[in-house]
Amino acid sequence: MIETNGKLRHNRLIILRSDLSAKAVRQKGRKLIEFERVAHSYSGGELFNEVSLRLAPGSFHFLTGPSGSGKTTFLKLCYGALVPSSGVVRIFDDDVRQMSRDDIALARRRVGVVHQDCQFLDHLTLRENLALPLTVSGHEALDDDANLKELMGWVGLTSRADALPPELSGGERQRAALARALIMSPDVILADEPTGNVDWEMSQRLLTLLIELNRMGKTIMIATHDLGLIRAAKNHVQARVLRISGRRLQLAGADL
Amino acid sequence: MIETNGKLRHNRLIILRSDLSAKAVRQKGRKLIEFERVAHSYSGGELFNEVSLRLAPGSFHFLTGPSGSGKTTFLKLCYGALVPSSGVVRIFDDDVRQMSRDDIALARRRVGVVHQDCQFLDHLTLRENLALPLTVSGHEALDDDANLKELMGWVGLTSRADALPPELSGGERQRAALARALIMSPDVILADEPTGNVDWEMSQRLLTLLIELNRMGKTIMIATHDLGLIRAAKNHVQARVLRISGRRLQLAGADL
Amino acid sequence: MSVLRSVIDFAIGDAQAEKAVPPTGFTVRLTVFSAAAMAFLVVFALALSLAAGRLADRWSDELARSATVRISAPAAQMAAQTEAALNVLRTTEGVESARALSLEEQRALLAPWFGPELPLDALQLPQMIEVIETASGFDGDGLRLRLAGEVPGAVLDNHARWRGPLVSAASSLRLLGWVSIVLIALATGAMITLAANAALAANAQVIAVMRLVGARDSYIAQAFMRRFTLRALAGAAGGTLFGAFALLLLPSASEEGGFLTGLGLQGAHWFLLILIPILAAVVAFLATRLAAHNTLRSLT
Amino acid sequence: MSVLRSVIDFAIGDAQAEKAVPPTGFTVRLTVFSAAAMAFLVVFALALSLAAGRLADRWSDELARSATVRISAPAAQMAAQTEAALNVLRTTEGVESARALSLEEQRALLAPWFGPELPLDALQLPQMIEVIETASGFDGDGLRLRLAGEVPGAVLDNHARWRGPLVSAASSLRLLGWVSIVLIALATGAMITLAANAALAANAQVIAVMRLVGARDSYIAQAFMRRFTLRALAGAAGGTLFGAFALLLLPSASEEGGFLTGLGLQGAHWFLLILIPILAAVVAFLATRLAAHNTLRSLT
Ligand SMILES: Nc1ncnc2c1ncn2[C@@H]1O[C@H](COP(=O)(O)OP(=O)(O)OP(=O)(O)O)[C@@H](O)[C@H]1O
Ligand SMILES: Nc1ncnc2c1ncn2[C@@H]1O[C@H](COP(=O)(O)OP(=O)(O)OP(=O)(O)O)[C@@H](O)[C@H]1O
Ligand SMILES: [Mg+2]
Ligand SMILES: [Mg+2]
Repeated sequence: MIETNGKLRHNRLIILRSDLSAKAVRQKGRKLIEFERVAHSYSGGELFNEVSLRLAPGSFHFLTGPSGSGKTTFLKLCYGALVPSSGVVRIFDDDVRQMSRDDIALARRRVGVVHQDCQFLDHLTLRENLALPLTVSGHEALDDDANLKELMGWVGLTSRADALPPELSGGERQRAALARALIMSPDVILADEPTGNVDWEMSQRLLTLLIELNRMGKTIMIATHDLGLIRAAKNHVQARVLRISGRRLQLAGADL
Repeated sequence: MIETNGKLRHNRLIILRSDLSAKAVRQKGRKLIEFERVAHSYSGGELFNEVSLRLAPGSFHFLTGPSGSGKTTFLKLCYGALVPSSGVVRIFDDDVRQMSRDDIALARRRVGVVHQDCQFLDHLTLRENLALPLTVSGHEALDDDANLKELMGWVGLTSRADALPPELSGGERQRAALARALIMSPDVILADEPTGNVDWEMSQRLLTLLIELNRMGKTIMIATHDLGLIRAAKNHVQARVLRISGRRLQLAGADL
Repeated sequence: MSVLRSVIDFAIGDAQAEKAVPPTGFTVRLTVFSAAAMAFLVVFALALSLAAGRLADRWSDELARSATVRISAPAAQMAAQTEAALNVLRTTEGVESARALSLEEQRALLAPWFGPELPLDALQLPQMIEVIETASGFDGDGLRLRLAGEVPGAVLDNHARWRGPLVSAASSLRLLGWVSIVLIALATGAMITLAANAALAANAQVIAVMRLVGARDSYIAQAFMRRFTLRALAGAAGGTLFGAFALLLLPSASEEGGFLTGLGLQGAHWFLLILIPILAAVVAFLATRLAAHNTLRSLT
Repeated sequence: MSVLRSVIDFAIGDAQAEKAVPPTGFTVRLTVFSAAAMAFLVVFALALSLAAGRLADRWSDELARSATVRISAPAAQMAAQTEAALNVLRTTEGVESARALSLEEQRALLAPWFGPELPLDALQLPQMIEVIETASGFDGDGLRLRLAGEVPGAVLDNHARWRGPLVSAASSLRLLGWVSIVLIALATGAMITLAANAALAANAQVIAVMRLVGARDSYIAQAFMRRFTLRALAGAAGGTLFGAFALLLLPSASEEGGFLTGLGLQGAHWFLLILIPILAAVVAFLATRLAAHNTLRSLT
């Protein structure tokens, strides 16, 4: 199912660029994302509290919990879309509270996010949408073209490259969102329910891609309710499973 | 997990109103939705062809197929959001091609649809959104209030009744979309991936609700890639599983 | 009657339907604001037109349409030549009436120059004939030629003609006023159409959800139309009131006092102002209707 | 220099960034249209103001500021009374100059009434004094009283005063023109602000996606600002051209021909028109900037 040639070529390209960002990480110290006694509540009430966590470089995390327990909220705290109600969140060693809007924009170029509701620019083609992170950060489009093509092949969207997002199926949108999150070869990948709308085979394929990236040193966190996916991953990678339950973030036992 | 009292009360209410629509169905003959040698293609190419199918009242169908095979397209044909490229689709005995826009609007009041990308009116509360089908068809809100409350309890959204849709989590939106599709007690329920974003327990709960409705005579079609869900349903209801593969609609074997 | 009935129904509206449209949209505010601004400008353009119209009428009636023929002749021929000149004038196209002035009238005319004690009897005064033109006026050069041929002592002086340009100026000012009103009305219509289209485009999701749950086109369109029509009505009413208030602050218009000093409205003209918001509402209604039905037709 | 540089950079723009904003929006068309309509109206208001201004200047200079004093006295006292009247006038506030008319000038004044052959020598003609007022004018009643006291035979006739209202009319017309221009400019600014806000509200998803993939605020704002500024510039330029063309179709403005017939622009005033699109672009730039930064601040 997975062509080894393609995989290698893809990896090489990603490594090429990730050298740069890896250096940046080293200069900044070894911390990527750090929670310190974090609590968050919306107007409705507190979702969780006393959450302390450090995402070490190269780690692989799953985040589970019932619907409405706060998985998406947790991820939003990770990429600065929310500021915690109390406690401290640090992204690349900077306290989110102290970061300017531009700082957050720059940090996001090193964090690939797959939103639960995948949104795109509906007037641009899929290809242009996938290249958007590059465009926005001022990269030359040309030199990333091979990378883009390969990524599209991986997520099975090559034939839809010129379609507009409203013409995509639900699963296609989800795969496109994952591809867009990966195109900048970010240090951290946060994916919110990235396989909710794809069939089992495709979800295995996407998982393999994420595991490959993790092997290359990327830090990965996936919020999902799909226990089958977690079980499948555990066969290939040392993944920690976090569970939000009873307003606490807990490490899930070996029962998964 | 499922309170029998609540269920009964809910059923009674639903039956009360469905008497009327059941009569309408009888007058119109016993056909709900009928495909006759239907083919559909977007600009990209043909998705399926030679599809003939008759949804008998009280039947329970699953629709599967890989991502991008045309499940959503098939459902859209069922509720008149698309006109087939060739062949005939009849909704309540009317050829979709011959139906006026108002005819289609009226037909939709008898078809409950759960969209894959659940959209709401973002400026209305969840409660108002769930009552929207009633409002739009000129029902008095008051007399449906008990029904609405019960439905919200079933999908676990009672505490979020006054939230605005953008404040809901992904799973909450999906459950809300299902509740909105059921509020009019429609003859036919078409659900596109209704459990993609909810945990296993909640998906069982939603399935139970749909099975209950089916037992009361509702016709149900669920597009999903979640084979676990299909297997679970088969224990409780006589469901036919349709699969789109190789541009054909096939009846899946007992291998599920 | 039934039109009135449906207008009232429309104004009362379906509170439920209107709730479906998000309450604060910049496009709605834009509609209120442009209706108000445009109504304000229309009030001024209207006042300008009406004042210019009054001015043109008065000038052309009272002043521009008079000329003089002066007859200098030996005393013996005076009566005959006066009669001949009057004959010529009566048969001239563009002359409404001609009348020889009496001695007293001539004395009054000369008073500013010589005082009232002028010894007229001692003087050989020329005879003056007052000529009133028709609206179209006469051909001065042609008349001069005819008089020269038939009444040797007659001199035509259409000195009052200098006001002609003033009258045409006032007329063109009035025209400018009306042209501005038409332009502003067109611009308002176009703006409300565009604003309604923008609102509908921005609310594509609202419309899609409404269609999905079985709302008819007319129900959806109604919600938008009502919103925009009422907002345009309110905006234009506000703008008109504001404009009327501003007019009141200007020096008031009176029949005797000056020509254009009073830009204000007079009497019944104030009621014209009521038409402004009504027209704005009608324009908004039609514009939104068009926009809504166009947008809806593109959705399934 | 660096301002110019950044204006040029802005105009060239970042093609990539602008692509992020959906190409056809009704809000953008709305901006083009309102800029054009407003520019068109401004051209007319400007022409009206300038023409009214010219008119007011000419009338007040040439006509309104003159009056006459007539002295009727026995021949022996004539010179003394004339001298006395001139003395009074010279010491009157509001009188710029006073001058006794010569015999020839009086004859010319009377020609319309008596013909050029008037036997002036045979007549005991009154002496006329021409009085030129200052801009503020004199107090007619006060002057009359003083003259009655010191020069028994003098009669003041400020008949030319009737033009006063005309001058003030022209002035208020000019004021009206400028007020309209300011109003239109404000309305345009508000409309573009609202249109930009509507565009940003309609593109909330675009902005959210851009933020998500790491675009800076300035990058996003720039795309919108450029779009709106250039569209306002284009719209206003079109409207101005159209308005200028319409002005050319009106009877032309000439110094000698009539008072207000020529509503057109004269000479250097045509260059004022270039300012209209530039101002529109500046307004659009600032309005969009404000709107964009407000919208962005509400997003994470
Ligand atoms: N902006 C908001 N304002 C108020 N409440 C919110 C807001 N966003 C989310 N919530 C509420 O917070 C709770 C957690 O939301 P969140 O999206 O983090 O859940 P989740 O774990 O991702 O759930 P799901 O699996 O259904 O996606 C939910 O009950 C949700 O309704
Ligand atoms: N409006 C459209 N124009 C062109 N192509 C479209 C359009 N809508 C869908 N498609 C294409 O048709 C194919 C089938 O789409 P559809 O949404 O029916 O798939 P699906 O079976 O629901 O997939 P999924 O499980 O991913 O939701 C996809 O490849 C999609 O890209
Ligand atoms: Mg979530
Ligand atoms: Mg689908």
